[in-house]
Amino acid sequence: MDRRTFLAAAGTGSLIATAGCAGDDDDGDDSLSVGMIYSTGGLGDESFNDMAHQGIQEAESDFGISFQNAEPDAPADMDEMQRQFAGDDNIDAVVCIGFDHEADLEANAAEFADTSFVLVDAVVEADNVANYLFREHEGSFQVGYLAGLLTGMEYGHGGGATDPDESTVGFVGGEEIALIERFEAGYIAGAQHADADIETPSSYAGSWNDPTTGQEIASSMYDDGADVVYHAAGGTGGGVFEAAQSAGRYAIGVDDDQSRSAAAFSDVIVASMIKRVDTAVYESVEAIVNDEFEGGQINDLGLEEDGVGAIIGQDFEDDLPAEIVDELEASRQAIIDGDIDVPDTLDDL
Amino acid sequence: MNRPTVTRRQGLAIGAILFGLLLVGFVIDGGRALLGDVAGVISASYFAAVFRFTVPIAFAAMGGIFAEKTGVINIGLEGLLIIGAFSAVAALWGLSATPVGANIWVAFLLAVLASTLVALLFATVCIDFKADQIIAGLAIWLIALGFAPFASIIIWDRTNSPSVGTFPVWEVPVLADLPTVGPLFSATLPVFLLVLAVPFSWYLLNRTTFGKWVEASGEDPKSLDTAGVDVRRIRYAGVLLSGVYCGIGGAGLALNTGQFVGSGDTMVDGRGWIGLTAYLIGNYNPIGAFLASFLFAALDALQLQLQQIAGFEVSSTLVGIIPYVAVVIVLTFVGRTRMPSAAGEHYESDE
Amino acid sequence: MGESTDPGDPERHAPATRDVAARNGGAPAVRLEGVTKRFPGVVANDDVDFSVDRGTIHALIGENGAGKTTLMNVLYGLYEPTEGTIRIGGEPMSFEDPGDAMDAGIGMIHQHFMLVDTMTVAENVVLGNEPTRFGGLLTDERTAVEETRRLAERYGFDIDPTERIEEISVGEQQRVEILKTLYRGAEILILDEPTAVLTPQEVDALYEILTELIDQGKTIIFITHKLGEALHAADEISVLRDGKLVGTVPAAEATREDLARMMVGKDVLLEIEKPAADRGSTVLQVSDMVVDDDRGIPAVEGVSFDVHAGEIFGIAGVDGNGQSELIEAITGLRSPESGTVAFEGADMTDLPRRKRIEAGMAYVAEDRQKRSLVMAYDLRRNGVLGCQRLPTFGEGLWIDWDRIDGYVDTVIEEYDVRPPDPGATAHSLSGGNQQKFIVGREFERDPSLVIAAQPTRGVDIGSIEFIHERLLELRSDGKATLLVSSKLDEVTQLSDRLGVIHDGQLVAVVRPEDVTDEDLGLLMAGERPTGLDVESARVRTEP
Amino acid sequence: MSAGRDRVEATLDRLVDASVLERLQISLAALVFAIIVGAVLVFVSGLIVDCPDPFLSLPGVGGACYNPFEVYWTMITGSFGSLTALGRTLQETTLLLFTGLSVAVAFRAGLFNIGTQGQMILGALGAALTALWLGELVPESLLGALIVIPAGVVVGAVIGGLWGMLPGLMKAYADAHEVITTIMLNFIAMGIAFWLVQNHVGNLESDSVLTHTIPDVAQLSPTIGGTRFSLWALLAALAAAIGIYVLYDRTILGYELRTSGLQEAAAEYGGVNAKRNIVTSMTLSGALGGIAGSIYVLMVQYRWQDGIPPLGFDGIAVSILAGNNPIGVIPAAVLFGAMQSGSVALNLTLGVPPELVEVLRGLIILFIAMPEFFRMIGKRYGYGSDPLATDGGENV
Repeated sequence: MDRRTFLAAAGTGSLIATAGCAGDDDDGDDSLSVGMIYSTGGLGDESFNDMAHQGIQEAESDFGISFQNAEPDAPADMDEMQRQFAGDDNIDAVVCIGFDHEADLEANAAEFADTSFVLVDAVVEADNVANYLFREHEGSFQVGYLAGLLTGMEYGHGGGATDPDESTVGFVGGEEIALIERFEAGYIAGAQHADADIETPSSYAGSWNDPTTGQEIASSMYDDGADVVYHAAGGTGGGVFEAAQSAGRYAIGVDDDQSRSAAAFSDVIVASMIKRVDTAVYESVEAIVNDEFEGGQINDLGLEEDGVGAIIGQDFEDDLPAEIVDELEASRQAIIDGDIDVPDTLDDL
Repeated sequence: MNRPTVTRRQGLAIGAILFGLLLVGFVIDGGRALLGDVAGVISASYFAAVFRFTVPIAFAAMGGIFAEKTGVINIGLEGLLIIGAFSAVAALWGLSATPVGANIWVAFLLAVLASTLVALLFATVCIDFKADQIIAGLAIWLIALGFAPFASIIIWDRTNSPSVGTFPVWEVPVLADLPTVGPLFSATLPVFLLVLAVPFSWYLLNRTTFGKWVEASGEDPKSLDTAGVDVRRIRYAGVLLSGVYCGIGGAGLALNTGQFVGSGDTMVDGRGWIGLTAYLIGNYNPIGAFLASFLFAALDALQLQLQQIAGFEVSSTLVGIIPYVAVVIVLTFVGRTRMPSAAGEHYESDE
Repeated sequence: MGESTDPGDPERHAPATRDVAARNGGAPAVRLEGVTKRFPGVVANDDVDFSVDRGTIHALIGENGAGKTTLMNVLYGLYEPTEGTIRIGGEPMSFEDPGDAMDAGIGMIHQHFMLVDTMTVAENVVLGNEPTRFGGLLTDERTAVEETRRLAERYGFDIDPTERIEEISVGEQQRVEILKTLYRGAEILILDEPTAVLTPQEVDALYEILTELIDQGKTIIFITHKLGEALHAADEISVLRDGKLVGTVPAAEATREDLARMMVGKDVLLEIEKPAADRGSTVLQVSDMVVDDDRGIPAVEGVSFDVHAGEIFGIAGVDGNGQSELIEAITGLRSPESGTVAFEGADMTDLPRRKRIEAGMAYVAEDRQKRSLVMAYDLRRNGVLGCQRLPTFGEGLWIDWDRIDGYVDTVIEEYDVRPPDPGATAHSLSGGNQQKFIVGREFERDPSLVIAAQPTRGVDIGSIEFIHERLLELRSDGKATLLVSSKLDEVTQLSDRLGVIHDGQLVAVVRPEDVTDEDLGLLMAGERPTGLDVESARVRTEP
Repeated sequence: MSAGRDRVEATLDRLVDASVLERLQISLAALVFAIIVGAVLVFVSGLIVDCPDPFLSLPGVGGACYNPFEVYWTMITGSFGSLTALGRTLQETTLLLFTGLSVAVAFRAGLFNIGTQGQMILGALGAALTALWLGELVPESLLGALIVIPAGVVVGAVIGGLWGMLPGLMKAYADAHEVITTIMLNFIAMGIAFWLVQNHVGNLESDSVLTHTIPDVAQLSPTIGGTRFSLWALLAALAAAIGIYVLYDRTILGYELRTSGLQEAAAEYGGVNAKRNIVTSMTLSGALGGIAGSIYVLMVQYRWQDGIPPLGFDGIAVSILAGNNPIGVIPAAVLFGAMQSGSVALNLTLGVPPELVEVLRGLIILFIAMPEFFRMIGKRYGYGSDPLATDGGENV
């Protein structure tokens, strides 16, 4: 559903308007009402925030709940949005998407002890906060392993082909922060799992919204023989796909199935490291609806919980050699079983 | 009156040395053998990438030169680049629904036109309505910075556009097949335009009548006026040229990647401001401005490449501020670049 | 009130010897008939008739605001006349813009040169009419240089077409301006106050050029308010007053007194009557001053003199011989390399500017728009410039605008300053009003020493007279005055003692009545006149 | 009665002389024009987007989804319609007062400080680190707050002041144009702060680039519940506005500062050390920017975190709208504060992108920059003088 259509249809008053204005369909309705606060990338990022939005929309249709959205311009707005929703009698639960919420939520969770909070991507230890973390390194390991396997073989399908002479896979990050380094570490570990001597150049664009730089980094990696480049760089990643297409090589998407959300590049997006923010949001709402909400809980979602994982691109689902698919399943199982220990920092590699 | 004591060439040379020193200062990490790594990175395809990085910066810089040389300081270069980038993608996206189809050349022209129209607005405001040029330029930047994401949301329902297609890569026959240097000769339109625009701009400014008029308009408009040349028209021409150049730069940036990203500072991400620094360091000379732009782009690309060498620690944040530090140092210590005397001043003919 | 003729060449050329009629092929080169130019609320030119014969020099004189420049701008096509006809060579003309006037063979050399400093002589000469190659694609620089050189040679100008304007002297710049009009085929040249910025030597050179030009058949009209100049250089003189033509007289038959009366409308005291000096104690003593200019090159090299209460000590010299640096060192705007400045017996060489103001040193600076006034300020804020820390105008941290208003009102009234409106900025005042205001502000503060640098430069004749009277009043009141001027007549008439500065040195200190203008001219040029008993500065400081 | 009215009128005449009136008219006209252009933009945008029930159907064109009147009304109610809305508006106003004053202080001295943003970012970092360090040392009491909060503000002011002093020094002693240097120093300040926090002084545990949260004792407690607005900060900002007005219009130092920035040579002639004063003006301007950053940390964010809003650039808009008059900065800051706070409601209620406010802000600046435009329109009112923005506000 189109965002504005949704907003118009839901007819929710504004964050501010609810405090002063009437005209809300929530009144007299005792269904659950959720306040959603996104991270600063905002809706339309084709990944993280949109995933969360998707989750709450599914919950809306499945459980008949209602929700309101708030998109902060800067981390500075988050505190106020949390307080607004928490202080609003019509809102029963507040879902905070993104690690930037952590610091503010620490104070607000204590102050609004009666409100249930859900925090995605960070941890606040409080009785009324349910935390959802993702073991991105595990999912990244999987796509790294896939990349490693691909570069080691001769493969051609869709808009690309590998260079059998080279054994290189690349990584492009947005800003160089600990979270993204987790992606990088898992990815490199996965690639090395396929071939210990594999080359794994990685580079950070220094920005989430600079596709030009993303493109240049990826291009240079492809020039140097990389067969696959994985990005965890938000809008910068668009340039990685572009580079893959013009180089005739492969790319790996992040957060959601980018072979669908960035369908123009589906012929080169061999897979995506999916991070099921939608599931997290959906399940947290489900728990609240069923009165099973457990504050203080840290839901650490990895491969085992299907919180993260490698999802094959839509053009490649039917084409990837079966042995690769089997290898991936095997490594997944090995990680779940603890046979493979996936590092979550570069130092642990 | 204080005359600049440093000539253009000296200024450039000092600037170049400065960058070299800064580069080494920032990049050396624990005394490792830097040179070998740098040499390993530098190749024809590295320079090809640098050229692509240079496109928006150098076009903005040359546009800025034309405007300021006629006496109108155009501080809104960043805004014009944003308009160029956004319009190119929006036009290409919109064209696909028209009988024209998704023709990238038409979209490119439309983007240049859009940027030129905004420059026309700026020119009118500055020349006919005698606005303070600095303030009006800031306004152009702020308007573009707000308008592009605003319109993106209106059109695509999000600040980032979908992918719309990119320029085809053209290869110079024969040369592109050469071994080592081949990659330099296969590029997209904006790069070729850049290679043409630098000498063209230099010639236009230094060897043509129009160039003399541009110089006179910025140095001493009254002389030009009394010589029977309409200062107003020359200034309009200068500002419109800055619009055209920024349009090429912005559209080149966006259509090389095939999408517009409007979040944050937009995908232009300060390149217009670096263009401003480039022409100051290049002392209003298109070739100097190009070299400075190229240097900044080379530094940025080098930084990205060095990161890929395992174990190499470079703070992209610190490398990113080098152009700004450089311009501050150049302005402060190397001797002022000589601004056109009448830049920033309104000119009113006696008639 | 008038200007001296050129000191080095008192013998002006005799117009009667010029065969005007021979060159005059019937119709006059320029003829204005009933030209009237009105601006909203002002009649700048009122029914002006006059004509200029071909091959002659015609001077247009009048006070500032008499309408001289407006009239010439009408002739040059910058303004369209409200009424009247312009005839060039007998043909009625109607000029839409200067381009039309240029096409009709009229060229104008403005008082402020219209030259682009960063461009070369040749580039400036051809600006707007560049010779081109390849169908206009490129400027043909070689042709431009050659054409300029050819023109310069033809008219005997010593000028290098490839030099940049910023590197050549003011006199040379003026020649470039003349070349510009000649390049455009001008037959009639209008010069607006051509000698205002020139040294005496450059003035001489200009006269030679003008003579050469009319010899080659050109016609020249020049605007001036210097009577001597008009008498010396022109064949005929037209006088404007309040926009009206008062009359046209042949230069040979005119006298200074007549012209002054025509200009001002009443008798004017051309000779300043100066009572005998009543000298008091030494107020300012300057010893062995050495001052560097901005480039660090010594501009003043060991100058010593003193100024007493009740006297005017003048310093004469061609601009750029160290006057500015000397004055700035005395007033505290520049630190000297060596030497001392003593004020009323106390050494003040190292005192900051503010202390000198507080001690009673008033200063009328040479460049009033840069130094003495803040152009964006109104008169009230300008009225306190330099006095802001004086206890008269404030207490502690605070400024007392009421008291300042009172002071400014006094200055405006006493010194006949006429701002267009009470809140007007300094920008909107005429040069004369600006200078009267500055003089008033500085003099009303009851200083014990006044330093006046070029106090009447760019000021209309009425204001000049006024300022001179004020300077003499100060002298009668027993104040010490240091007067620096490049106008020879001004320093000779006002000063009690006169120092001549050349190349950073005070080459002589004389009593003006003891020397002729010619001798002064030689001294200013660094020559030692024969037969003149010039003693060294140090000796002559005591009478 | 009548005598009293005469007196009021006389006072008004003195306070609001003709040019102030003109300035006011230009500001209001610019506002009106920006609102009209904004309305057109909104209306046209509403034609492009799809919505289920447009408020207006145009035959042949389609449905108009955005009603400009509703948009503006939403912005008004969103900024003043409730106590919390008011709180948010005043919070923005307080910050914009400081950044607006920062720009105005420089402007009035003939200097164009575009570097308030950078001065603010570094000032904010200084205040955050001071609060973190001192907050541990002082008792958790009013006394503690009275030590740590002023200390944070002072450190922010000093750091911002030093950062502002740099372009002042470059202008005074190296003749480097302050517009260029301050723009460059913004980028440098952002880079340095980001790098410091990310690698050295920040919360290195966190995935965000931020410092630790400052202790309660260092936080300016909210005056309106549910908001982060402290009346004390607003009062301090108002006091600063009045103080700067008095400084420039009543004191010798103020006169000398202005003169130095406007015309260096004339200031030297007037016995003023112009170079030192240029540095002083820029330092003062930077200090106000630094204070804005401190208040932002102590009152709003409670830590330094990457992504500080562009309050410094908004300050330019505020100052320009105010005609660089320190008193005029007050209503201008209220207006921009309300616009910012109203933009949130705009997005939530109507789905209009909040970037609209940025466009409006740019339009206001653009229109204010061209008084000639309005003079041409209003020629019959006999407008005369030419108030340039950088004339030090002499016409104000």
